[in-house]
Amino acid sequence: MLLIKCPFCGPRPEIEFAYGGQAHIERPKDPMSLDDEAWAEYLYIRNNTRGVHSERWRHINGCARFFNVRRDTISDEILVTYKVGEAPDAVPEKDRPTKGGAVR
Amino acid sequence: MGRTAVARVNSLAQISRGGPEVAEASLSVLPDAAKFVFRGRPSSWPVAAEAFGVELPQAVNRFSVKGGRKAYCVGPDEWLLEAVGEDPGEIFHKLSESLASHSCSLVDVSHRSDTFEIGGTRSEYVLSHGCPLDLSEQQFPVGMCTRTLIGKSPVILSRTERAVFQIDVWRSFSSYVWGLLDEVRREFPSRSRQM
Amino acid sequence: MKRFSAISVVREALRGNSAWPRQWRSPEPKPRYDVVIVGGGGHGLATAFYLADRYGVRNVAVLEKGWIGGGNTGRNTTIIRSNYLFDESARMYEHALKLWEGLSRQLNYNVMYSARGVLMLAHNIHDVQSFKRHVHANRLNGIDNEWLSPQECKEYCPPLNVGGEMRYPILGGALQRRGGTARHDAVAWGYARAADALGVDIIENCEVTGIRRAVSGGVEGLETTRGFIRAGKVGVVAAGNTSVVMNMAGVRLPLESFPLQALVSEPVKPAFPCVVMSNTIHAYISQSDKGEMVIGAGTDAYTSYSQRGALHIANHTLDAICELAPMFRRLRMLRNWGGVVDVTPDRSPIVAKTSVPGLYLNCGWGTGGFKATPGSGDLFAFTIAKDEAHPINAPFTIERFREGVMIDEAAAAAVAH
Amino acid sequence: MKYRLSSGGQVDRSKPLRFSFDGKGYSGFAGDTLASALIANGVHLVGRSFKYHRPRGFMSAGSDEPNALVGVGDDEARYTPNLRATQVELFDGLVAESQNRWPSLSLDFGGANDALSRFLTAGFYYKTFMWPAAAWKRLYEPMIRRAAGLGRAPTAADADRYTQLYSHCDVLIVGAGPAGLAAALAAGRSGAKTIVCDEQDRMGGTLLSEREAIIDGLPAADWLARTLQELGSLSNVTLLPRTTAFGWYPHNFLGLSERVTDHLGRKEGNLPRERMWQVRAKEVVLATGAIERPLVFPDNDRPGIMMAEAARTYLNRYGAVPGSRAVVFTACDSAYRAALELKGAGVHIAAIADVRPAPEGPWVERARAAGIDVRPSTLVTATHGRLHISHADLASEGASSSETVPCDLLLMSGGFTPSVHLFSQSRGKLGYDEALKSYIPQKSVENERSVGGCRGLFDLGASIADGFGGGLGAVRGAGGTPVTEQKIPVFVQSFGQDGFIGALNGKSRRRAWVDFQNDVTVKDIELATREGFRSIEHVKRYTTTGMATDQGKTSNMNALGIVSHALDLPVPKVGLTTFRPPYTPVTFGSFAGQSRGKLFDPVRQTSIHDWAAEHGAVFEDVSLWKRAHYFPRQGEDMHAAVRRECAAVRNSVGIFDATTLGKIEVVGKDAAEFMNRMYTNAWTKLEPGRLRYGLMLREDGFITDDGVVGRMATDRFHVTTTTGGAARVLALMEDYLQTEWSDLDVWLTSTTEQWAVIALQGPNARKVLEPLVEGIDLSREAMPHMSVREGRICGVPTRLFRVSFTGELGFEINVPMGYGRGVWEAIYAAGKPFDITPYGTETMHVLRAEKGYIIVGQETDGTVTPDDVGLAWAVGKTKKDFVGKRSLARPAMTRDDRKQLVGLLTVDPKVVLEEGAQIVVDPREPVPMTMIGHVTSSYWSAALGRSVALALVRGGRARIGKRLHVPMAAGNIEVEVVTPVFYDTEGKRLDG
Ligand SMILES: Cc1cc2nc3c(=O)[nH]c(=O)nc-3n(C[C@H](O)[C@H](O)[C@H](O)COP(=O)(O)OP(=O)(O)OC[C@H]3O[C@@H](n4cnc5c(N)ncnc54)[C@H](O)[C@@H]3O)c2cc1C
Ligand SMILES: NC(=O)c1ccc[n+]([C@@H]2O[C@H](COP(=O)([O-])OP(=O)(O)OC[C@H]3O[C@@H](n4cnc5c(N)ncnc54)[C@H](O)[C@@H]3O)[C@@H](O)[C@H]2O)c1
Ligand SMILES: Cc1cc2nc3c(=O)[nH]c(=O)nc-3n(C[C@H](O)[C@H](O)[C@H](O)COP(=O)(O)O)c2cc1C
Ligand SMILES: [Zn+2]
Repeated sequence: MLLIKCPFCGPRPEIEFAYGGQAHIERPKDPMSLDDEAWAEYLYIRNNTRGVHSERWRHINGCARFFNVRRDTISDEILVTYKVGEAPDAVPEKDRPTKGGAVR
Repeated sequence: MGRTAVARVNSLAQISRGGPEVAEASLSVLPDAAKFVFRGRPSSWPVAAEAFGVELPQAVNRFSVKGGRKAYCVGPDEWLLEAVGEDPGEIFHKLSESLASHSCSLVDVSHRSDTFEIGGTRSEYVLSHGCPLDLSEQQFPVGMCTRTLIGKSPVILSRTERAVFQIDVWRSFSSYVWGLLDEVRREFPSRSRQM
Repeated sequence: MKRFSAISVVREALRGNSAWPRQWRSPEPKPRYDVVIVGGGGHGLATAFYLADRYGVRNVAVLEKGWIGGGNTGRNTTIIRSNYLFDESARMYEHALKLWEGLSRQLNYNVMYSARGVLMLAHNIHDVQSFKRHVHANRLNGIDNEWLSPQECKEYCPPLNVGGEMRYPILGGALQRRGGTARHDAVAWGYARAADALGVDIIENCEVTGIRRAVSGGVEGLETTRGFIRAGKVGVVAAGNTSVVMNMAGVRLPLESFPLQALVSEPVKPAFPCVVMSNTIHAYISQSDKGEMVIGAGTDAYTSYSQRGALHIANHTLDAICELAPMFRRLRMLRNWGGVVDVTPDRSPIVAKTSVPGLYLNCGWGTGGFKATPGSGDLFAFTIAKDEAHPINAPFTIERFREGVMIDEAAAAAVAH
Repeated sequence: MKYRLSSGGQVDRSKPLRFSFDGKGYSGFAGDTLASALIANGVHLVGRSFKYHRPRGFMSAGSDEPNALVGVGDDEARYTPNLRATQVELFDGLVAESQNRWPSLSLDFGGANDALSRFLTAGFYYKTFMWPAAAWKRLYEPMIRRAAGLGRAPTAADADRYTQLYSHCDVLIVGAGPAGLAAALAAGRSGAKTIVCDEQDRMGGTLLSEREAIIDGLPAADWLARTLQELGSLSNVTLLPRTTAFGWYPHNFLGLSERVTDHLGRKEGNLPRERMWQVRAKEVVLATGAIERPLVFPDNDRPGIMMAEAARTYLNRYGAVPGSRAVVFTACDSAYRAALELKGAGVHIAAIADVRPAPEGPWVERARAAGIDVRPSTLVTATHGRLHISHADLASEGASSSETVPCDLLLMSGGFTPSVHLFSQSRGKLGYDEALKSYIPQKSVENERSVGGCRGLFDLGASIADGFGGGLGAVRGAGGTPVTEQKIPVFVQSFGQDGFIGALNGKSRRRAWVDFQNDVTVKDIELATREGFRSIEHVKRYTTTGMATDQGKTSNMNALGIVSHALDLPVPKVGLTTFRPPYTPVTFGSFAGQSRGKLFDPVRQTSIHDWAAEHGAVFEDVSLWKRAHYFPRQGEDMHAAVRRECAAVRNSVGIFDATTLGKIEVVGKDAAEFMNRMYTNAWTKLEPGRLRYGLMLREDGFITDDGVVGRMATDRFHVTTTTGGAARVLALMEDYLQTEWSDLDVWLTSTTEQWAVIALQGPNARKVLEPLVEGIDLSREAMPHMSVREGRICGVPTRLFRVSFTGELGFEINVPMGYGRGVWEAIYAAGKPFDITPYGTETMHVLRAEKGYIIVGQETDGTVTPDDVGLAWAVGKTKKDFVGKRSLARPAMTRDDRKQLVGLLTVDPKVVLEEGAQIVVDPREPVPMTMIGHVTSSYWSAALGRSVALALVRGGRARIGKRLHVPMAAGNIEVEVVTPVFYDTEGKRLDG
């Protein structure tokens, strides 16, 4: 069970969260203007990254907020978590892991 | 019409009756309360606090108390307001008036959940069968509250005293959560309760 | 290839078993092949075999980054059935089931296909409706699938708890008697040996690291950890790693890779006669011919390539198993592992040509592709050899997602595996 | 007692215990294991191997035991197979039996396999059993399966309880040998919250059989006692004996399995049988020690052949003597200690055969000094004895002749394999240590450190120092302040680091066992490599080495050595198989924990549930909810009850508990805009006080939910969802709101459980309700169909919906949940004069089907668009966007041969179609037939006196008026396609 650091509540066990898929896929502002290809891309195409993956989680059994996580999908190590709308770089240095394991 | 209103029934009324008494972890149902979910833009927060008469904690997962009223901060813009033994209608009315010109949401959830308490030297131990959080006093001090899980049920858990926790649980899940904790505390010696 | 037979087994035994040859060679890669298959799982090896056996393409290599069968083929709960709802899937899986029935003899390798029956349990009225819909559709498609009452379920599978004390009582079940299990490893090895005998090069410890494309846009060959290999056509059958491989050709896919766990108990004497699946409470169980209870769990919530999963997933699987068969509470878990399954938005596979000339794709089998192994191999071989889809796999395109033609078995019945 | 010392060890000779094995009575002492007690009774034959049914005895004294597996329990509800006798603690009355033998352990017909062993080599079954084809299913497979398994599964439901808890600590220490205990002292004294677990019944690890060492000035046993006492007195330290750390999961999360009551025998009190601790540790210290390796030599599997350290353990810990005349076969020093200690207990040591050419050092000298015949460069080339070893053949390496030495005990030691299981599960990197012939931990990935024997430190002093240092490091890592470093002086004779892996005497024609339980011999492994199974993973799977219940604890390194030799590859190039949980097998019951029966999943009930139960309702499960399905009266089956209930609603009035519907309060000034975006419908113009049917799509354009929505105020909607969809819909809404449209001023609150919902339906509904309601004018004019009013009913607040899912005049009365039953009873009483009838979900389904209303999940299946089910009217055509809109424009979504909702009337009105039945055009078409649709809902309609059905049919609307066919197993059923509204097509009844 992963230990995920909610930007609002701090480190919490995975079962309190719901996984929300790849992060930073913005819903098109005007979907009707997209052709089928572009719309399918939005709906279905995913990076499915092997390595550092940006993804959304929702602290559904906690503060109920969505936020973003960067996780290495090979080791399951979480590198950083950040709020919706924030850039991961804005995350203070002190919160970054120095070695393996979860962010704490 | 003059008829008396039908009585409110607590979802734990049945299950809490006649169970065993376990000193290490006693379970008891708390009185009904008026409850509201308040959410809104920051400008509305102080207004709500003022109207409700209890400070709204700004730190997520903390609650504040004043008299029989409590405000639990369960999300960055979400509070559960609780007034034990009061009439929800009146409070709702009063708060709505104060908040009328503010961008926010107030919803009466007085009947959504019931609350019970677990107390005793082993309450933390019993709760940790099902609750995945670190319930030690350092990590979960008195004054803390949070939505979390107990087994397969969502709850709002708060610590009111060193060895006392309150569990606010949606009505249809309440007998499950109670039953789970009751099953766990069976490992302690119990006396059957004098009826 | 030295044929396996009762006689050869006795003869070799009397000679101290010293003369058994390698089951497949370990050749150095040739500089060029007509077809290179990426991925030495069951599907990849079967594809190579049928290319050589049925479609006359023999200059074929299978590249496997590790050891053949080491992917999901070697870590699945081996449930085989064909009683799918939609015509497209039913045709596909039935094609495979027919091949399973003769596979041991065709490959001259006993894959231990065991038609012990697959019983899918219904726990609520919605399940009943959905499974009956399957039964009716299957009947008109010529696929066996019958409805059993709770009592009949109990008779067919005595350990089942059909008492009323269950949280979700068993309301009946859909039984496919021809369904069952097979020995997963033997499937990979049997195909490898048979393909090898037809001249296919099986190259292990050879990871594909790049797909080189010609100026024309078509595939030219593969960069690998064992050097560049030129290829007329390339078939990618890399299961959980498909996105990674296809990215090398610049093709992005509607796929996500999730951990899926399985576990076995310590071996016990025969105690569970068939395969039982319960989608409602997430339990999949059968007993292997060595005696372990083979149990499938659910997927973890998040994408991962770590080939492991979380403890709570195992907990939730075993609480369901203990509900179904309360006498198994005292059995013990011997080993618990994970695989990486590639899941499409409609939970159905893609077996198709791609936008890149010469590049073919077979993926998206997710939590349920072992059963399709022979069929998938055959159809994919056809598609590669003829450069066009076989009518059975024709609906399983990538384009269906753009057009909105979903083959959504999961939505229709919440059925996996 | 010949095999029990009169003193010494930790058994309590004042507490004799009776037990039985295979029906024969024996006695042992408190503190014994089943293994030590049997050994003390001179019993060595305890099991049969998996394939060849070879007679087997005890090989080890711990959880690595491959041979001595037994079934324990005389009560079927508490019978456990496959327990290691070496771990079963003795209690009075224990009943154990051997396994995998017939008719008895000493005479086992399965032993015939042994004679056929050359035909039953690795993978033989892949090569045969294929002819004739039919024989596989009828003959071979049943035969193979009968032979499977070791013990037998219990046949009765388990009578015990299991629990599961979460735990959090600064430092988790796995293993309480000297290294682990030293770490515990360091962590405990530093004030860190510490958990120490050990799988054995007592803590101490190797110290429990240590005789000579002086630690911190005390004999080892005294130091151990003092240490345990100190740790026990620290409130920040939790000691968990009988607790196996079985698995390491990501982010320093470990599973521990505590065996709480098995050793107590008879059940007293309510303790769970096992407790699973799920521990999140800031730091983990692994102090799991090392496992002694067997030697692989011809005939190495007879009863009486055991590990040298195991013999020491039996002797020193249990005062049990495993034999009277021993040959010792070793590749390292520690077996000399065993020889000396056994000699001291009166065992004759016939010889020490040492594979090393020139063994030397203090231990060898001590052995020689004690008069033991030490033979360098000497191998055991064969052993003899049918059910127990009687002789061993010893030969100098390379010599052609051997000497046969009588013995009843053969001790072996090939060195030690560090227990790196958990380290490797944590994904730490292992490195091969050539000297130790073992893999040891290199780089940690998680917050972890290995100390002592499990990282190849085999010296007691070094292990203790390492443990203490590791404990301090863990405290630091966990953010605590460690106490100062402390030197714990240790005086003990240390050992060299020699060891051996692989096969000795590989040329012998006799079989030498590698994996004892699975009967994997050197020849099997060699055959596998010859056949091309060269990856160690292939070797494992082809031969099954390492796949038995001990997971290769004693065999994996030897197998590796043999493969390395066969392929002429260095060991590190051969690699290792993957370590997986659990470290030792853990019961299913532990994983399930409390989650059983009623606690398997919450049973959600409405506040009206008990009333329904008291009135005889039959319930159905809908997601987690229990819903009243129908209310049979005496003698009624479901159909009769439903007919009666339907008629009551159509003719007078029925009452239905609709509480389980999901409810969401959508509030804020942008509420209407938000609703516009989430639902297909247009909401802007809906006036407060009005209701509207809402339809929700997924972004892919398929229907996901529906429900009636009330506008309570301009900025407040009362949204309802399907019962099963409540959580999903709220989550979807939150997703869009938080991540796409956070600029909207709108907030969502789940009110599912705030409101009990009582549906009152039928021409008399208004009459029943009127007297109970205050402040609401229920008249047709004041409160038209699809409107909502707030007021009071029976003195409590209500949101009163005028809405109908039956086609009759209807109300849905929302009252705060706690009043649900009270209001229900009041309405029921008021309805008595109208013969008010409670009805369940089945009747609700019939009534709505008569009206052609869809049920999401029944008429839809995740592949259905609004137009498919005739709900195009619910799609706001002028809205620029809503969730799913763009997808509806995709080519396949607009084709006119899509499946569309139609009604079906059987030509024979008495025939009720089966739901799920398939529809064809030509019933004579051979299988596979062309199916053009299926029946989604089908009922007997009491109101119409005939059957009715809804169906999804390809191009269905164009087929209205045509005939189609439903081919059933029992014959074809002809149907007519009609519009999907059967009853009151003009909707007049809605107004009562
Ligand atoms: C726990 C579990 C239980 C399951 N249960 C069932 C079940 O009961 N019934 C069922 O029908 N299905 C089941 N499945 C699904 C089934 O296992 C798979 O669908 C099926 O085995 C896929 O076969 P494959 O040959 O496509 O993939 P794999 O066997 O995974 O083969 C793909 C191969 O590609 C190789 N590869 C990847 N990348 C590269 C590269 N760059 N270069 C070279 N080689 C590469 C991999 O190493 C791997 O060997 C289960 C899966 C899991 C994980
Ligand atoms: N060559 C040799 O003679 C030799 C070899 C190895 C070890 N030793 C001796 O062993 C000692 C090393 O001490 P140590 O403390 O590292 O090892 P140890 O063997 O004394 O203790 C390890 C403990 O870990 C427990 N354990 C192992 N895996 C576990 C798990 N998954 N869950 C719970 N408990 C588990 C075992 O029951 C055991 O009690 C030294 O005294 C050393 O002299 C000697
Ligand atoms: C059907 C099936 C049966 C298995 N039976 C056993 C078994 O009896 N013993 C065992 O140790 N592992 C068994 N395994 C698991 C494998 O040892 C191994 O865990 C799995 O192939 C995944 O590989 P990995 O754990 O090496 O990653 C079985 C696997 C499958 C798919
Ligand atoms: Zn949070």
